[in-house]
Amino acid sequence: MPDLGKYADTVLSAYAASLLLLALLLVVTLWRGARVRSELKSVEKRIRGNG
Amino acid sequence: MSALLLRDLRLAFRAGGGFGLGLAFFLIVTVMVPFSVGPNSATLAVIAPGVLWLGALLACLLSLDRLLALDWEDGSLDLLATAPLPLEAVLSVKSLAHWLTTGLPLVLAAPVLGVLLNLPAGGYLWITLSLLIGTPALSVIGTFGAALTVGLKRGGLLLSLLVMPLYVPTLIFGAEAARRGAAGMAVETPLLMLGGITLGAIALLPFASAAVLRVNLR
Amino acid sequence: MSALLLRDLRLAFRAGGGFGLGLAFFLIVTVMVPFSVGPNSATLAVIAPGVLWLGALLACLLSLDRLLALDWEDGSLDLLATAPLPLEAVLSVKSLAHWLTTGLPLVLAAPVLGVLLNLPAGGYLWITLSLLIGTPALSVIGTFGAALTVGLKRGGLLLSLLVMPLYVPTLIFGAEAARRGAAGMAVETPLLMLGGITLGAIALLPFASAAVLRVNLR
Amino acid sequence: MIDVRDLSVSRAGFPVLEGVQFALPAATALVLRGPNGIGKTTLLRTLAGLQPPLAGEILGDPDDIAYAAHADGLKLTLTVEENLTFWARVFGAHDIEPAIKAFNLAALRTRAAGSLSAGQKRRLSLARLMVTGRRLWILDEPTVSLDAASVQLFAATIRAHLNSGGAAIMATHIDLGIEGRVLDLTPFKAKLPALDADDGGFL
Amino acid sequence: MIDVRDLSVSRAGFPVLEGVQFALPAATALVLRGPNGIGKTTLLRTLAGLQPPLAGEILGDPDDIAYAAHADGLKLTLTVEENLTFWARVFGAHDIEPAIKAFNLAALRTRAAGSLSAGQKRRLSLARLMVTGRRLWILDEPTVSLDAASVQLFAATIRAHLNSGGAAIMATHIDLGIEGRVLDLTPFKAKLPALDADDGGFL
Amino acid sequence: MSIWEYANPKKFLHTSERVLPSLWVASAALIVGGLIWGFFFTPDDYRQGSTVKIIYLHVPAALMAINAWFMMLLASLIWVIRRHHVSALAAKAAAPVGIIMTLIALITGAIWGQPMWGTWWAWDPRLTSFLVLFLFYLGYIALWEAIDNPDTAADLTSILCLVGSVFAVLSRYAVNFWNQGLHQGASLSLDKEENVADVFAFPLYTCMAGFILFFIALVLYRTGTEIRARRMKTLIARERMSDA
Ligand code: HEM
Ligand SMILES: Nc1ncnc2c1ncn2[C@@H]1O[C@H](COP(=O)(O)OP(=O)(O)OP(=O)(O)O)[C@@H](O)[C@H]1O
Ligand SMILES: Nc1ncnc2c1ncn2[C@@H]1O[C@H](COP(=O)(O)OP(=O)(O)OP(=O)(O)O)[C@@H](O)[C@H]1O
Ligand SMILES: [Mg+2]
Ligand SMILES: [Mg+2]
Repeated sequence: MPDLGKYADTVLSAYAASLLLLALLLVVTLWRGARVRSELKSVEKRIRGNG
Repeated sequence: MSALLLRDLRLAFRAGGGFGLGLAFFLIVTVMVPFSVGPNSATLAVIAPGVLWLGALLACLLSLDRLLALDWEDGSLDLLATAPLPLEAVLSVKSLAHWLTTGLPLVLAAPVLGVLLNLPAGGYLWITLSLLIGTPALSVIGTFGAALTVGLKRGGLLLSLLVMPLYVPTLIFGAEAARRGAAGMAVETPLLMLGGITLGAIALLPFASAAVLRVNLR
Repeated sequence: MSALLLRDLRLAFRAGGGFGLGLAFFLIVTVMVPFSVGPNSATLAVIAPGVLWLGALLACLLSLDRLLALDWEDGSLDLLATAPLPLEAVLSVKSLAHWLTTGLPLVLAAPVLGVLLNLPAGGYLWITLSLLIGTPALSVIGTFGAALTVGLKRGGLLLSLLVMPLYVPTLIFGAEAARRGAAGMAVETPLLMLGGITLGAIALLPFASAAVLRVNLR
Repeated sequence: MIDVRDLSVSRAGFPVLEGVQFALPAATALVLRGPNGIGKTTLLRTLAGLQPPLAGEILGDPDDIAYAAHADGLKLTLTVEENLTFWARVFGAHDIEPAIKAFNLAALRTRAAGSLSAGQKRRLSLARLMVTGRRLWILDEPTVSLDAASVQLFAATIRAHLNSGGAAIMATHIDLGIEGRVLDLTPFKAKLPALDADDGGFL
Repeated sequence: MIDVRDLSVSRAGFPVLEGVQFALPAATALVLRGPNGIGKTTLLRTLAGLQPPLAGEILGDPDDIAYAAHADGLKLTLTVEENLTFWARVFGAHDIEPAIKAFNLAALRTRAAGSLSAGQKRRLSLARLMVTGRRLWILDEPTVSLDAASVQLFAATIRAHLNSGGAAIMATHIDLGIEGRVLDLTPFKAKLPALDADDGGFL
Repeated sequence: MSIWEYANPKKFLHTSERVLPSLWVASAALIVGGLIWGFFFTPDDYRQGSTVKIIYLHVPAALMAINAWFMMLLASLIWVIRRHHVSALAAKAAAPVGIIMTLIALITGAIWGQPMWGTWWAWDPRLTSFLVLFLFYLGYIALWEAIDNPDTAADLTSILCLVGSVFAVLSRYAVNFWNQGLHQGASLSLDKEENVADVFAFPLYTCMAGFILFFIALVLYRTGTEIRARRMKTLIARERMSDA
């Protein structure tokens, strides 16, 4: 850990906030992607099953 | 009763996020203030509590016209009036739904927007508290205004015109509390008055609203 | 064409005074400002030009949703679209009618309301002039927003959200001109920019408005 | 079920119909007829309790009435099922399945009401009556926009409702194939009031 | 007057009708029939030029069409006369008297449209067609809410319009007593598109 | 073999699925590497102290906030002119990424401003125009959400994007005219003397490259999701059609 001096709070909170937002974006993206993918699969199956 | 609350909340969420939109308007008014009065941060700090209150009030005001008018237009209001619920209760529930979807988000957003206006550090608590106490009154009074104007073709502006004077006492005490808080002065008196207005409005206004709505329906 | 203009003006006058209501809203916002920021007259004088511009802008914004939505709801817009008038012209006429019934009264009222806010003596001419030059842009831009949201159930607040950022340049130059005028500084540059925005918007935006309206009608 | 005595109704403060009189026992239907503008809508709104009568009395339990107007009262962003469920809960009933079945809405149940055609919307708004659990139905031009098959569905529903002891009053211009009394409102058209009637009004 | 070739129309991006084909010479009427939701409204809007066709062509002069929808297009705060005059001026015609006469509106001419009953409003919105001066009338359920006498007025107007060389296409569920070709849309119902159409679309 | 082949949803899905894994890995490596490099192995600035380390997040986020809008503008134009559904969906997919990038730039900037300028927020032109950009994103996303019919939504949002871009540029000029700023100028331009020192610049470049790749990966992935959602919607509508 480098010595951040008196600005430690500033720097760390900036990093924390940014990384949190990036992670959130990634998680939401992947989560919605997976959900849509599986829903589509079940819909396709239902429809093809029906003929 | 809970069916009605649920339906109103669901409609608010579904209609392209009726929820976020009051908030967005609040944000926009706050942002526009510096564009119009200039970027000087000392001036902004002085007017910040007032601007936040005025912005919340306007956001509330603008969402009033969807409170009853939509139900009126598609005939639901006629049907609700003949349903086995007292009209007073229907209107109270609608006020509650309005506060949950409009007032509450404004309360939560106010401190964040305070940053944009250089709100003095002591002011954040009091702006939030005064809005929390005051916004329910705005919803209940607004419901009364909406019930008054519901029959009129696009009563939007007329609604604002009628409701604005009714909002004056709430605004005065609310903004006064926030300003005193920001300046580090005592806030008990205006906060107490504000609470009194809110309680009184919640207890009594639904009867008046139901009465005018009955007139408008006939 | 003139039939449409006449009809819109007549409707504005008849619908419980669509005419007076924008004005009334402007008045009320102006009156509410001292309630919310406190009665100190030095502060008020500083923010007066900005408040007048912001009030005019909000009054304009609030009247936008009656610009097209009424015609949409009762089916007139479908009929107008199949009538022998180009849609661009229809929308330009509607912008003009909106300006005549909303923008122009605001321009005329602004100096009067300036008195309430202790506007410095040099400011009256410039607030009027800047509003006169700027409000047509507000109407034209607003028509675009109204055309964008016309199909949506009660797009009222969404309309505000979309239009507000588009109003930013007009507001900045307009309020800047008014503020400089009130402070006795040179106002040519912002006024010229304001004029440029207005002319550009009048010349080009009706095409975009007609395009989105066609999409919404289909 | 409802007993109407010497009823006068008014619209915008002006008498429209005068001396309307009828009694409707359970298990019967009454069809109101009359040319456009005679006052059918006004009469039905008065019966439903939405506006006070000008004169005369309406005997009957206002809490036993379900009203369906020209307008549909549908929330366009809610689905067919959500719309029905809401009204079912408001009226304290819980099962929407019979209504869905009766109006052939099963295929549309997850569709937003806004995406339905004019006739499909109408079917949904008629289905609403069945979940109210009310016994007296007051219907203003119920079959507008319905095709022949749906009119049959509607007639069957009305018949079932009457058989289970309900009653219905409807205004219509077309023949619904429902057996019931027909009341032509033309003779009840309000006469012009005398110019100097000394009743505290302005005539 | 209008010649429709292999027309497909869509609603909300989905095909509703396919392969509709007809030609309508002057002085004839075409009545569209079909159950609720088959796509009558969608077809009429497409013919009127309000939405683009999905496939096929419509030959004819779009500037010769007057369209009347489910909604009335009336301004409720304007009087009957003002409403008509406005549309007359928009369409470049000037005399509204024949329209007033044909739909028996003389007694109502200074009344605000908002104070009319459902059927009276409908009469006014039909009268609008006469002041357009257009030759092809496209009508979506024109007789909703009309009483028998008004339906007669309407039929007479249509006949006069046809005799003077006009044409009309209308969707309706009831019998209007107008002689003209009837086109049942049921056979044109769009087939399900193939599941894996490789057309850059999403199926 | 033209680029428009990828306008076919299937082809697009197929190709994007092939390139995505390497994109994820590369972007993660660059961002993590650049941040570690910047955070642990660069010295403090003589004036700004350790706060200079915020630059490795702030500047790439600001860069992407603007470039995401450009990408949306381009995709909107392609939709308006050639009507390829994939490009409309790509614009839709990019907007939330853009707004998050804007938010990161705003938040890191605000946090940075506290020690440097003594205030969280000032109405500096650069900051202000970012706030306006944020509003544009908000309106754009809200409009997408508010419309059911996907083609209508694509048409309306793309015209909004075109008109909005013009007004965004106008706002930029207006804001510049309105207030002189506190914010430093663009110091990465090649010919300026005040370029940031190389020690800061190299990890910064690494992070910027990482953010660009991350943006591309996110947009590709999200566009795929939108395509599937769109297909699902169509399939469900088709199913309804068959039994209505
Ligand atoms: C809160 C809002 C802020 C926003 C929206 C913002 C926005 C931006 C943008 C858009 C850039 C990219 C400029 C370019 O590359 O041309 C940038 C760069 C930069 N910002 Fe900020 N900024 C903010 C606050 C701050 C603060 C408070 C500081 C520090 C005191 C700061 C320091 C920097 C630095 C050092 C750069 C790199 C400039 C360069 O050399 O390119 N920013 N900022
Ligand atoms: N505001 C008003 N002022 C004057 N007369 C009015 C007003 N509103 C309605 N009327 C008149 O009251 C009468 C009754 O209208 P009502 O809507 O009850 O008729 P209706 O029998 O339902 O007709 P329809 O079959 O056309 O629906 C009509 O002649 C109408 O013109
Ligand atoms: N947004 C939508 N999404 C999916 N389907 C839709 C949507 N809007 C309409 N439809 C369907 O398109 C079909 C055609 O509707 P249209 O209004 O043209 O029917 P119509 O023949 O006029 O019926 P009616 O006689 O009831 O007026 C209907 O089955 C309707 O459910
Ligand atoms: Mg009626
Ligand atoms: Mg139809």
